[in-house]
Amino acid sequence: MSRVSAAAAFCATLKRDLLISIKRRNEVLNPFMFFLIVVSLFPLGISPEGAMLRQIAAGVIWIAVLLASMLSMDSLYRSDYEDGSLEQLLLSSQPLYLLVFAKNIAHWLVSGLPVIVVSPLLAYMLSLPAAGYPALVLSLLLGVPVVGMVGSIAVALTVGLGSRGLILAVIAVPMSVPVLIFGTLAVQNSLAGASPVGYLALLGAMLAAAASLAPVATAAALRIALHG
Amino acid sequence: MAGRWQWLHRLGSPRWFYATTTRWLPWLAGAMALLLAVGTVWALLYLPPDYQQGDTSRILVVHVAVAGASLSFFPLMAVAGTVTLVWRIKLADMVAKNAAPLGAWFSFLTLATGSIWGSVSWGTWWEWTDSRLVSMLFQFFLLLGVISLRAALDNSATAARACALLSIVGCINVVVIKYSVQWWNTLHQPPSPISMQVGSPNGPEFWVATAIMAVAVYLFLALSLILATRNEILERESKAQWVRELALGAT
Amino acid sequence: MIENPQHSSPLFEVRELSCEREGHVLFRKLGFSLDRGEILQVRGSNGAGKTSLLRIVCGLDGSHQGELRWQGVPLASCIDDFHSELLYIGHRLGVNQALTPLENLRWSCRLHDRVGDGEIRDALAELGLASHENLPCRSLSAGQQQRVSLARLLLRDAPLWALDEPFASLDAAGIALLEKLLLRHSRSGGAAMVTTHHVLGIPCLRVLTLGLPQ
Amino acid sequence: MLAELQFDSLQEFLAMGGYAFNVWSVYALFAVFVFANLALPLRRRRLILRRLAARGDLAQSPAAAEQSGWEVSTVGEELQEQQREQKEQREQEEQGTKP
Repeated sequence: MSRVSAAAAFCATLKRDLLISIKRRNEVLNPFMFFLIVVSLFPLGISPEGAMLRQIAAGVIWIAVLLASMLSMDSLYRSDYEDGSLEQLLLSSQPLYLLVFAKNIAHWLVSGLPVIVVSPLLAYMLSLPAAGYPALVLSLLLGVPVVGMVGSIAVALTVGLGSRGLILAVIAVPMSVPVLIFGTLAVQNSLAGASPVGYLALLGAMLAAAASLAPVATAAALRIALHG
Repeated sequence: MAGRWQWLHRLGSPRWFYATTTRWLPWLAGAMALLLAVGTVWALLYLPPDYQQGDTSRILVVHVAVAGASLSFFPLMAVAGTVTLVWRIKLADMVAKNAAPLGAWFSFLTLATGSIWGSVSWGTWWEWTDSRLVSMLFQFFLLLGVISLRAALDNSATAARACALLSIVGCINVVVIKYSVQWWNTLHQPPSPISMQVGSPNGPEFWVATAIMAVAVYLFLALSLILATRNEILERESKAQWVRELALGAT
Repeated sequence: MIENPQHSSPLFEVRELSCEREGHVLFRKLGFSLDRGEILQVRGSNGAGKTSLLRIVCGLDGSHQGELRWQGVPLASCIDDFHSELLYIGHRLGVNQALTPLENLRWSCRLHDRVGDGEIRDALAELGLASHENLPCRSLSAGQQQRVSLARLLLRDAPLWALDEPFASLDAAGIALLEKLLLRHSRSGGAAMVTTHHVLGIPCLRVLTLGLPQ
Repeated sequence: MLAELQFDSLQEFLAMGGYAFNVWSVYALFAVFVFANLALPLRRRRLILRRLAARGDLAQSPAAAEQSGWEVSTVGEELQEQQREQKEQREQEEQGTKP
């Protein structure tokens, strides 16, 4: 029985997930629009003039990214669970954490990247000084995948539950607190003229840890959830 | 090989746990009551008031003891979770299932006593720049997450192993949160008139009273957890013969 | 259960398997073995544990006591080899509604073997779905979606099939076609476990009935 | 190192150096916390034992030794019996639809 190489299965899963996201564009756009709406609420809710907004801009964008990723992550495994593809994934002779990693990358490309690309525009709307843009984009680039991968553990644990009770958010949001802290610190630090490299390095370390450990935990969580 | 595992599985059998705890419960309860009484009387009556905080230092005795005990819940649940996942010993899951609500209560009490003490020493009931209190808040949220996952999953076998995994991941997370909040705290130190970091009261008496209270609280933690686990055993093993005899004998 | 006379151990063997769901015992000390060329039909009333047995056999469900052996080797130590030679189709067919049959099969086969689009088109044609290749599966009927999942039987040469209610939404032609596939599979030395109430007109058939009073 | 009593009178003790509310609320919370987390499990234990005793006459669950709940039969008679069953079912359906 010639078994297909793990890389081939990885690419096949990645391609398949991207294809599904393209065919189900609205499922992907909704969280993105939610992100835009949430960010534009703050100037109305708090105060329009720049001096105030400038201080909270980084935090607002980061918190909106966290909430939007909760919504978009919800669909990560749900449709595969309901139509049985998740069982096929478990029964493939390929290492499960690798296929889970492929799904995480596909999810990040589709829902994480657009947020990062549009964040400077939103930062401008929140009158964040231009000096903060590079730090913001870099911190999002490093932090959003961490939120996605750690969150996918919680998604895998609650895959059988459907979305009732929003239990995913209760479990996943506290876990992304460190990323939020260092993400906002990086931007504020660069605004104050100091170099944000220290915090970006910390975020990079978190990304490395999450990329290596989270898929293994997610694979274990999927096996547990499907043993129901 | 069978001998070693035999010992482990005998250790994990609910009946063995029930029998052993029946023997040790009276001693545990007695020791706890004694130490609790000594600690309370010492803290309330015999502790000299601190020159800076006055009599509110008596609050710290309880706060520090309860805070120390509540920090041990996630490691306890992570170890019980590992045992559940690797060796599938039901007893470990029973302990972990009852540890989560107790841990939430401990965290809540730590937050309550901390903010009551803070209302005097810091002048505010909640202080974001105290990293211990903020990380305790997020430990409280993570514990509530484990409890709500346990309640949401109806199949008890899946719930046991899912909560085990979440406890392990949560335990790592509590540690990371603690240090990131501490790091964040050192940067956001507002230049306030009185120094935020009010030192803990000096003098050996304070630390001896707190040590006694801490041991008393740990004994209480063990006692409460054992009582809850014994109830869990009675419910899960209700069809077993020895439980039936126990029930008939007891009433 | 008399020990197997041939010196080589059976393709798949179950010994002393007990399964309990929330305190309710589905079966106890279940034992059977499946040799090459044999088809085992699993029958039983609803809730008798047919699906649970199939999921346990496939290694999807770990909450059971007992021993499972694949070619004489305990399942736990050869799970990846076992999965590469197993084909499981459950109640949920593993067919994504947004993708077309071609895209679905391209992925689900690609996890195991190198399969070209040509072979997939031939398999779909043999199952009467030639004209539906590029329609999203949500526009197909349940029977047609069942046939999409059954196309995997043609595309992968897995020795052991585990099919959960495969006849459920098939029409008469579909049932005949599936019986033909099962026959061809057992003749070519493959084995299969099928949970169904449909009477299988296949020689060398064994029937395992679950849910009998305990 | 006999520590001496810190308060001269009961009023002074109750006043707790002006922080009566804070100190006493903490110790009250602590007392309720300890009492609740010991009394509740004990009460629950009594309820469980009473419930189990009431169900004391539950039938014995079958001994785990013998196999139960399943049987394997080879093709032979099994096939004919199934086909007979299916024929009967079809006849019943026809009678059912005729009147």
